[in-house]
Amino acid sequence: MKLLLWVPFFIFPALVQSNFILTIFIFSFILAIAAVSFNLIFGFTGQLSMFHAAAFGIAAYTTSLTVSIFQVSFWVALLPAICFTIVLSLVIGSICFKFKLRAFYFAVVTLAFSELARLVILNWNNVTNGTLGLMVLDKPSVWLPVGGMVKIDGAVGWYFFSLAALIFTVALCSLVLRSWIGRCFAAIRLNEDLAQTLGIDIFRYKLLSFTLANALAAIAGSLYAFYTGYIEPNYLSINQSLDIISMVLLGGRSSIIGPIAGAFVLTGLPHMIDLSGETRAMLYGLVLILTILIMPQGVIGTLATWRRAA
Amino acid sequence: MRRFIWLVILALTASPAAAQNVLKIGQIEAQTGANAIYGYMSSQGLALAVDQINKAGGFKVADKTYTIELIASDTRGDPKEASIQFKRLLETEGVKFVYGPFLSNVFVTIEPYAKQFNGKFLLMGGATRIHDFLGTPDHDFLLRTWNWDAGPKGFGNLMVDRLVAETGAKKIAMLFQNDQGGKVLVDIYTPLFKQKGIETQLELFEPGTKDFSAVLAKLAAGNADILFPSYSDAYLYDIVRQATEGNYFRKFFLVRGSLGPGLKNKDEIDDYFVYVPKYFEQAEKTDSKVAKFVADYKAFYKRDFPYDQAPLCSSSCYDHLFMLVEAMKKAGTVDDVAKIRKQLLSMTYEGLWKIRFDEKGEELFNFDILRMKRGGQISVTGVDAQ
Amino acid sequence: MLQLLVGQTLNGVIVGTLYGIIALGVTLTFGITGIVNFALGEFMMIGAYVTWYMFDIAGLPYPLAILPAVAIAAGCGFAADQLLFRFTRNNLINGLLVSIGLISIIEAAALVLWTTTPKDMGYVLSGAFRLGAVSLPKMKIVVFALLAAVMFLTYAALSRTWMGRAAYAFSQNPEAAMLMGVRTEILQSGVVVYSTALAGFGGALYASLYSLEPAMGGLYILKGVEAAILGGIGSLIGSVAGGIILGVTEAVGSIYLPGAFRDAYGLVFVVAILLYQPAGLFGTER
Amino acid sequence: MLLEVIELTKRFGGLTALSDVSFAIGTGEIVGIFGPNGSGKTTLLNLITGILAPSAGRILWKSTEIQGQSPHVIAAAGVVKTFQNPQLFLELSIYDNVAIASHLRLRRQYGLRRLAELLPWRDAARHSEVMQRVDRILALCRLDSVRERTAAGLSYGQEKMLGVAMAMMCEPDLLLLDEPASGLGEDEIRTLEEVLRDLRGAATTLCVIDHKVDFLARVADRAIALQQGLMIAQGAPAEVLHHPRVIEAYLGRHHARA
Repeated sequence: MKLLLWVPFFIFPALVQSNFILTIFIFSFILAIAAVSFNLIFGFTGQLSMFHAAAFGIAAYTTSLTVSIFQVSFWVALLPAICFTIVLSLVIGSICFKFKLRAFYFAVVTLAFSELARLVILNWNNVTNGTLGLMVLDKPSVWLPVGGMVKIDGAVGWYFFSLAALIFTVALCSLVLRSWIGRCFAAIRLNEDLAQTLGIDIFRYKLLSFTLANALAAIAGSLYAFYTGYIEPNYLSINQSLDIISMVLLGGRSSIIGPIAGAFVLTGLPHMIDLSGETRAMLYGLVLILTILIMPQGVIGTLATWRRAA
Repeated sequence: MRRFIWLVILALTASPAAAQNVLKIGQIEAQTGANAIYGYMSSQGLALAVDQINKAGGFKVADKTYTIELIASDTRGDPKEASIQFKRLLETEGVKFVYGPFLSNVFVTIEPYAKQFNGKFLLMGGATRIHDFLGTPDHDFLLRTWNWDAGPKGFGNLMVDRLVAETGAKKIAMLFQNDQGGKVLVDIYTPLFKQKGIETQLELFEPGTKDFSAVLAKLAAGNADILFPSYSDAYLYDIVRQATEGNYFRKFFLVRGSLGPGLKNKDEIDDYFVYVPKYFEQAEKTDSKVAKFVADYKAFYKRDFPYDQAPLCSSSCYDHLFMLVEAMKKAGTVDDVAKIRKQLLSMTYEGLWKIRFDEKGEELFNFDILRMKRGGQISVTGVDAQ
Repeated sequence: MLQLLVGQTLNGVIVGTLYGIIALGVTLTFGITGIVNFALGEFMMIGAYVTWYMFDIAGLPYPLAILPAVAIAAGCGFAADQLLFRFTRNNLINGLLVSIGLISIIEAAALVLWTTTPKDMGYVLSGAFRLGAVSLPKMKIVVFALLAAVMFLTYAALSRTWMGRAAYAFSQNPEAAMLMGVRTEILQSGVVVYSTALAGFGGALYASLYSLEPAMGGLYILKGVEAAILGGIGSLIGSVAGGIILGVTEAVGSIYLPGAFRDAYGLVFVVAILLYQPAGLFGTER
Repeated sequence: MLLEVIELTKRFGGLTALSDVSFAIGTGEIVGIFGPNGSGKTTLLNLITGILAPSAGRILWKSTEIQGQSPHVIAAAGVVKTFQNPQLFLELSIYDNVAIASHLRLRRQYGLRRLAELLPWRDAARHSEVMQRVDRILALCRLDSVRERTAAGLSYGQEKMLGVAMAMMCEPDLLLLDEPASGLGEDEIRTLEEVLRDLRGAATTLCVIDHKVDFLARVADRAIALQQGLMIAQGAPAEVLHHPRVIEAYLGRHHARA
C-alpha cells in the first residue's frame, strides 16, 4: 500500500524536463538517505549521534580514492567504503557504549571523533589533497534489461539511481524496525533500565543501530561524491551534521518517511524563493526553532496527528 | 510530498520568460559564510554596475536598447547550493553571461556540467583552479578575471623581485590559513622564493584561529627576516598586532589583504610590503573615476566605503560588466557568445583598472605595490602587468 | 626553547580564562536548566560588537564601553530565555537545537549589521612586558585580571549569598530545593541571564585583544563546552580549570606539533577524560 | 538449590545497606522477604538481578557465580524482577509492552532464525504461538480489555499488573516481585494471588518482597525477615512472624517483651 506513495516520483521526470528541478530532487533523495538512516539512531534508538556527517564524508573519500587509486568500478569501491565505515562505527560505538555515555556526553564524544576525522582528512594532503578537495571524474554504471551496462550520467539517470537508493534505504529501515530489532531500539529509547531487566543487551543493540545508521550514511556519502564529482573536508563538518538533524526534526523523528519530507523542504525551499544569504539563514533558524517549540513531532508527525483527530 | 511537487511546478511556470530587451546576467558567489570575503565585494560591485547602467537607461546594441536583470544568488561557498543555482541560471533563466565563482571548490563542481554548454555562454570567474582549464578543449566559455600570481607577468614574481631588490631578505616565514587559499599560496610562492634563493619556513593555522602568539613565537624562533602572513584581513589584524606586540616580527610581506593592519601598527613596523589591486585611499584623490566609484558606492549602499576590501572589486564585477557591455556594442550582438568573447580578448578596457585578457582568457590588470616604512610613510608603485 | 615554553604556558593560561568564562556560563546553565546553551558564543559576539561600537564609534572610554555591552548581552539573554529557553527546560536535545536555531538567527543579524568585514577595535592598551624572549601583552594581563576577578566574585556569590546557595541546592536536587521554597522559574531565568551576561563580558574583553567578525561565536562556544566537560559539568572551579587546561594544551601543543591540528589537542583531551572519568576532572557523579 | 546468596554485603559510601545476608531458594518454592522500609529489601533484589554490584559476598545461580554480571545477562539466565514503582514503556500500548518483553522467549526459541523476520515477504505478525502467549498473559492479568491503550493511561494497579505480565513474558525460572501488592485494592490483590498461583503452576520459583505481612503469610511457603540490612529470621511464615526480633522490628521493644 505504502508503495503507491512512490509512484508520483517515477512519473515525475516525464512531467518536468528541467534539469534544475531534477537536481533539487537528486540532492533531496541523497540527503534523504542520510537523514532516514540518521533517524535510526536518533529518532528510533534515542541517541543523538554527531558522527553522521563523518560517516558520510569518510565513505565519500574512501569510495572516490579507491576508484581513483585502484581503477575499480564504483560498486567495487563502495564495498570497502561501507566496510571501513562499519569498522569505525564498531570501534567508536563500542567505546561510547561500553562507557555508558548517555545523551549529551554521547553527542560530545561522537562530535569529537568526527572533528578528529575531519582534521585528519584536512591535513593528510598527499592522499586527500587537503582543503583543495578531490575531483571525482568516474561515474557509476548499472546493468539495465534494456541496453546492458550503462554509465549513470545526466540528471534523469541520477534521478532514478538516487531514487532507487532511497527506496532501498527506506525498505531496509522499515524491515529492521518492524522486526524484533526495532522493538529493542524502542525499548532502549523509552526505558533503558526496564529494557535491561527484560534481558535486552543494550550495548549490542545500540551498537547495531549506530553501525547500521552509519553504514547507510556511507552509501549516501558515496552517491553524493559521485554525483557532485567533487569531495572536500567540509563534508565532515559539524554543519553537515546539523543540516541532517534539522531535516529529521523538520520532517519528524517518529516516522521513517518524515526525514524525507525534511530533506526535500530544506533542500528545495531556498531555491523556490530567492533570498539573500542573511535572510535565508534567519529563516532557517526560525523554522528550526518553531518546529521544535510548536510541532515537536515534525511536519509528517503533525499531519498524522491531525488525520487521527479528524 | 505531492503538494511540494506542485509547489515546484508552480515555481517553474511562474519564473518569468525572458522579456523583450532585457539582458539577463547571472552571478554565483558566496555572499555570506566563512569564504565570502571575495564573493561579497564582487556581488556588491556587480549590483552597483547594473544599477548604474539601468539608471542611465540601459545600453544600445544594434539600435536596440537593453536593460540588465541581475540574478545573483548566494552560494555560501557550498558546491551543492552553487551547482543547483548554476543549473537554474543556465536552464530556467537562460542566462548567457555568468560572473563568478571565486571559490575553486565551487568551480570544479560545476565545471563538468558547464562544459556541456560550451559555446553557449561565458563564465567569468576568479577561481584559481580556472587557470588549469584555460585554453583546454571545449572550455571556450571560460575567462579568468583575476591576475595570476605566477608566470612571467604574474604579480607574484614582480612582488618577490621587488622584495629581494629592496630588502635583500634571506629567510621568509610563511603563516597561512589551512584552507584553499592558503594551500594555493604555498604552491605558488615556495618555488618563487626558492628561485630567488630565499629560505622558507611554513606554518598553517586552523580557520578561526585568533590567538597566534604560539605559532608566531615558534616561527620567530626560526629567525626569519620577514613574515608572509595569511591573505584575509580577518586574520591580518590579529597577526600583525600580535607579531609586533610580542616582538616576533617587524617586517611583513603580503600578496592578499590590505594596508589597514599595517597602518594600525605603523609605529611598531619597520617594513610592510603589500600587493593591492588598487590603493583606493590614494587613487580616490588622483583618479576621478575612482572618486566617482567611491561616491556611488556610498550612495548606493548607504554605508561607509570598505577601503580594506574594495580592492577585491577587481575580482569579477564592476569593471567587467562595463567591459562586457562595451564588447557587446563593438560586436553588435548581445547573444552571439563567440563574437563577444573574441571582442573581450582583443580589447583593452580602461575603467577603475586597465584590463586586458591574454590569448587564453586570463586577465591582466594593473595593480599597486605599497611599501610602508616605520611611522607610516607610504610609497606606492603602480605596476602595469601588461 | 625553555623561554618559548614558559611564555606560551602563560599565554595559554590567559587565553584559557577566556574559554573558562564561557565554560562557566555553560556549566551554570546546564546545572540549573538542564540544557547546554550553545548560543552563548553569540552573546559573546554581541558583547564584543557593542563594546567595539561604544569605544570606536561612540567614543566612550573602555570601562564605560564594557557596561552597555554586558547590559545588552544580558538583555538579549533575557529575551531569548523568555521566548525560547523557557520552553526547553531539562530537555537537552530540544535546548540544543533551539540554541542552534538561535545561533543562525543572531549570526545572520550580525552579518546584516556589520558585514563580513572584520572590525578591529582601537587599542585600549598596547605594548607588552618583556623578559628575555618571554613577552606578555599588557592588555592580556589586564584581561586576565578582570576575568579572574569576575570568576572569583561569581564563585563567592554562589557559595555565600542565599540565591547562590539556592542555586547550588537546586542543581543538586531540584525537588528538595523547591520544597525548601526556591522559586524555580526566577532562579532558572536568573541563571540563564547571568550566564549570557558573563558571555557578554567575555566578549567585551575579547574585543580589546582580537578583531571581530560575526562568526567568532561559533569557535568560542565549542571551546567553552569542551572546557566545561573537561572540568566536569556542574563544577564551577572545574569549568575554569578546564578552560585553562585547554588554553595551555593548545598553546604549548602548537609549539611542538603542527599548528594545523591545534583544535584536535583539546578534543583528544576531552574524549580521554570522559572515558577515564565520565564526570570530568572536578565533577562528581550525580 | 536454585539460588544461593552467601554473605552478601552492599555499602553505599558510609552506610551499609546490606550486611552478610545468606539464604537459599529451592526450585518451585515461594519465598517471602519482608521487613520495614529501609531494611534493604530492594537493595537485595537489585544485587541479585545485577542492577547493583555487591561490595562483598557471592550469588550462586544454579551453582554458578553471577554477582556483578550485567542485568540482561542475569535476566537471560532466568532471573527477572519487577519494579517497586512500575517501570513501563509509557508511549507504547499495553500489547506492545508485553510484546517487547517477549524478547528473551523469542531468543531462546529461535536464536538466529529471528533474522527471517527481516525478509520482506514474512509478515510482521509471525511467531503466532508467542503472540498467543501474549494474549494469554494479558487475559490472566486482566489487561486484555485495555490492551490497545497506551501504558501512560493505566491505573496504578494495572501498571503493577502490566509489570508482572512483562516479567512473566520473560518466562523466568526465578521471578522476583518487589512489593507487588503495595498500592493495590483488595480485588486487585486477589487477582495478583491468582496470578502467583498460576505462575507456581508453571513451575516458576517466586521470591516476593513486601511489608504487607498478612499478604506474604497467605502466599509464601517460607519467609525471610530483614532489618537494617541484617537478616534477623527465616523459616515458615508463621514462626518468622512471631519471632521476637521481628515483632520488635515492626512494633518496637515493649511489645517484644510482652
